[in-house]
Amino acid sequence: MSRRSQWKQVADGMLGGAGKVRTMEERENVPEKACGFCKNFSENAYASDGRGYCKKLKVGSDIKVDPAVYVMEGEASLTVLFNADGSKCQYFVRMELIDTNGNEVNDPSYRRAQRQMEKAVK
Amino acid sequence: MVAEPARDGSVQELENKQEWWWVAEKKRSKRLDYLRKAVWKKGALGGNYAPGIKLDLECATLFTDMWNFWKYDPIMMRRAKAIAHVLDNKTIFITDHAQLVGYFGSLPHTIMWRVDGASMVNEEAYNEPGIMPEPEQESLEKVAKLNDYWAGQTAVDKVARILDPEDAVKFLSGAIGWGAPSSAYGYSGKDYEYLFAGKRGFEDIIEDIEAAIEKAEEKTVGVPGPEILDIYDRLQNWDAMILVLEAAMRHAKRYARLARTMAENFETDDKRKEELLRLARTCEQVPAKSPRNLQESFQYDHFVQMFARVEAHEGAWPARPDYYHGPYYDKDVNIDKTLTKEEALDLVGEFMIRAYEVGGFAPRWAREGLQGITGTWVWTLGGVNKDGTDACNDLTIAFLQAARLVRVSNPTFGFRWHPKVKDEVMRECFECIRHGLGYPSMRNDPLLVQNAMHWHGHPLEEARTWVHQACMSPCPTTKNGVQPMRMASATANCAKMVEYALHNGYDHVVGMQMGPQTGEASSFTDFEQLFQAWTTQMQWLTNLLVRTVNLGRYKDPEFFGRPFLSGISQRSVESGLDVVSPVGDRGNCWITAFTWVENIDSLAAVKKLVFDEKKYTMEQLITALKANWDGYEQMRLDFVNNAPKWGNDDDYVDDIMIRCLQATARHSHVMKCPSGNNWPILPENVSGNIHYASIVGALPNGRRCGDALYDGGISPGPGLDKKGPTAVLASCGKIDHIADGRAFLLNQRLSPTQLAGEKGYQLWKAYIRTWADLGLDHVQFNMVSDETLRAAQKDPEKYSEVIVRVAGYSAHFVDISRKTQDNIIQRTVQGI
Amino acid sequence: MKCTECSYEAGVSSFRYLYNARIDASMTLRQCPQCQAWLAVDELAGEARQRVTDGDAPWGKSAGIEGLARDVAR
Amino acid sequence: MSTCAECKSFFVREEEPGQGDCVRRVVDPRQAYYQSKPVREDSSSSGCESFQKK
Repeated sequence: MSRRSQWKQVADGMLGGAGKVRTMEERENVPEKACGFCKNFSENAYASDGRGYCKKLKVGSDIKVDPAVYVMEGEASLTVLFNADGSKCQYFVRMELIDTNGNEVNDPSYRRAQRQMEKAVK
Repeated sequence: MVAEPARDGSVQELENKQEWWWVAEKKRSKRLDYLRKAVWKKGALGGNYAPGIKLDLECATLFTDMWNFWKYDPIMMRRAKAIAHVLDNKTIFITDHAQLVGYFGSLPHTIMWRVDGASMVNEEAYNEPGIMPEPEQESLEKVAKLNDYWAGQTAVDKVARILDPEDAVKFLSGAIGWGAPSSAYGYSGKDYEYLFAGKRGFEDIIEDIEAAIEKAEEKTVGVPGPEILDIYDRLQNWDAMILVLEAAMRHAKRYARLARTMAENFETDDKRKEELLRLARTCEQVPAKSPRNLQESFQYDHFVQMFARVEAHEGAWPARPDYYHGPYYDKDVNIDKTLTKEEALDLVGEFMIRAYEVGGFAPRWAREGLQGITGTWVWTLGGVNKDGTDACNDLTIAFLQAARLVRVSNPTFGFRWHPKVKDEVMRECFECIRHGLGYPSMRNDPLLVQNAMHWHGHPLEEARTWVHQACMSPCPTTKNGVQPMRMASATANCAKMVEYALHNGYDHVVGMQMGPQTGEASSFTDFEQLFQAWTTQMQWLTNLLVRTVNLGRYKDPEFFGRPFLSGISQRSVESGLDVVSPVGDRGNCWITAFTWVENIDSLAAVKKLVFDEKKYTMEQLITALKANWDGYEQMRLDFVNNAPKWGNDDDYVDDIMIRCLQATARHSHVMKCPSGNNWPILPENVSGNIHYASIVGALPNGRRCGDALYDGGISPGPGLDKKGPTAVLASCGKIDHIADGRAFLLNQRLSPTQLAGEKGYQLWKAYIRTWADLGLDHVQFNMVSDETLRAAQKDPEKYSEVIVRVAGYSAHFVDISRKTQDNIIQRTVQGI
Repeated sequence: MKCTECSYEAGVSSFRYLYNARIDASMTLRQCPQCQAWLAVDELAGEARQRVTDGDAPWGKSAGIEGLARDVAR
Repeated sequence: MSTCAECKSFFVREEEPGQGDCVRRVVDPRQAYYQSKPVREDSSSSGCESFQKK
């Protein structure tokens, strides 16, 4: 596969949401095992729309299917939304300290300042 | 009203206690007091908007409706029609006591939402706590609907689709830089020479455009040939410019009508009635016709800024108000005597307040990087005329005085110092600094004029018109010199250069191979190998950012379109091209170099402790860094305290600074902008040093991931400049401030106690003389004591008006995060 | 390390690292994952010293040249 | 059915027959101001909480 094709796959994984129409339910629902509650979730520092990286899984992984597909090696980490459902993911580890305080500054590992997360954490 | 009463005590007592915010409240007019307190502050508190600030759904909806309706029009025309629809239909308002009008949102507490800028920002707006207008559910549904409409067709979506996919992934990782490669989030310079020096109102411009159309049409109805083909597009563009300029004039007339309605139907006070009628006459005159007096001149300028902001999310406010409005001040106050100095001061203060209240919805990284403000409104004062004579005038002084009365954190001033500046003006600058405003920053005008000629080839006369295009970078206000889009996505998180050099290009924060594989640093046997790796990472990082934004700039006329900005720019009026097109732009690009000095202190520490003294091995160092220094505290302290640090006049480390700058400067001549011009670096930080604190890994200068990075530019690390202010200046003076980069930010903290009174002024003036003699281009000061800042942390409401200099901008201390506050307090208070 | 507020006990790195308010000192700020209090931590000793609230500066005042300014000298 | 033209807040635009401005005073927690929004004189005012018959 050419360099461009390889990175195209990564980019599609990362930017795939840009042209996607989402329902209110998809936007509002924060599942019991949402990625945002997981220790392996790291917020993206550029796009603060709630997307982040999984610290364990690489691009090509799919935690929506059953059984989940895990890719552990690769060029880039898997991009997931804070409210993606992580219930099928064996790497889900609940985080004890979730910081919803948006007045402090970026901390990809702990901070989840979205309105939906504020409600869910409370 | 939330107006707090002024603190007890006389002005003199408050001045003695240096409680300048209470002094201002007592000294300013009732009008200014009302207007200042009436502002809904749009700057985010850390990363969150203040309570009560709401997303403007009216303008976003009006814009989208008409954008959708005219879906088959070319992009400039489509945008012009959508903007016109907003201007014709949005809610407007006139605040009690106001003499100047214009806000780009619909109501005073709303933040404009650039709905066509970026899908990811739109989704962020949806997720943002606290900003949905009530009823919340209804607003969320509206926002979701708008987001679904724009998904995939915003300006940034379009650029992202065509970027090299590897570049896109790495840029959007958020690790190496920020900004948006689109003029949708622009920092546009304004062609003040065309508008103000040329004394043109919009009606005059339309005449110019019509003349250009007539000339072009001679060709489109003439002999066929390839040279006439692109004229058809230009004709569409010209039509779009006329359409939006006409809408802008209609919009101003709406204010005129409202002012008359208020005067004739509601107002009972005769004086206010007369003010409202004057305001009506003002809005009937400008922007249609050129201004006749100071109020009209300010109003014209403010309208121009508002219209540009309805068109794009403007992140900066390049302006030179004393230079362009000064003649009207002189006419009204000194010659015709139609305004007293006090009345003029009210207008100047209000002109600043109108800018202060402006704010749009910005993505979180921008809010965190510019905590407390909504953009870098750095207005330029002082400087020289085109012939090199002193340009300071009575309005320069009035701005410096008004700033102390209204105490806004935005706009701030950058003062173009030169040897002919009169003492009375210098005293006014100092008074602003002494009052703790953190501005004006002092800029070395002769040097920066030369710098503009060196890097971008601006002719001398044009270079002398320069204004701050954002925080720091000078840009002329002329036809070919003005830059319509500050290419802000070439904002580099430079600490990653040394981080990647130490980790073979791998980024442990985002878990990605980012930079090139320059070798395992644990196997490096001498400093030259590390430096070579650093150079390769520096070139890779700057290349990527510049490639991205160059493409964004080149495609912008196709992906976004700026009919209004084009309509007020001479080169577009003449050519019919979108002003963002690189054609006719001389080029004035710079790479904003965040987190730069970490490279220098880190490289010096490795050279000293690993390669020279062999106290540690590279392997030990890399292990400690990967552990974020956890378990290596003694070693970390060694790297902080026993390695030379920038800012102490120590050649060991200063030579590394020069070497890094020169390597980068060489590369700056290799990389070219779409106009074929250079890409110099400009080290500064805004509050990016805090935003990036948890994104940059541990470094050999002793920082951990999470620690604030240095406060930026060429400022030494907080608390690490231990040899006094002269040593700081001596280190900084070793840099060639013309050939080594575009400009270099230096923060200094001074003691308010030491600089009290006449003696304090003389000390400061002598300091400035030394600064200029050493050839530095910039310096700015914080002059608020530790006591005050700690007290403000404890009791923020009581100290809500304390202002500090963060980096290239000022902010109210209570609006910045605790980490940023501590970072400022940590800076060394220099005795001079 | 033991939290001074809620007595939660775990290794130092289990406490969320916030920042080092002075790079040249071994005092850092960390956050207790249980009670979320901000703690001043002596990294050399690996011990939490005290809770940090608004306005507290357990690492001392501004760096700088002692004695030149009233606020620095204090 | 009442129309905007019948409302105290309606001010006709003399130069544009049929068009007018809805001008209202607002006092928010920080400032007081007059706001204006374009309306047609024959627009229905039913559902407008601010309607006040002239």
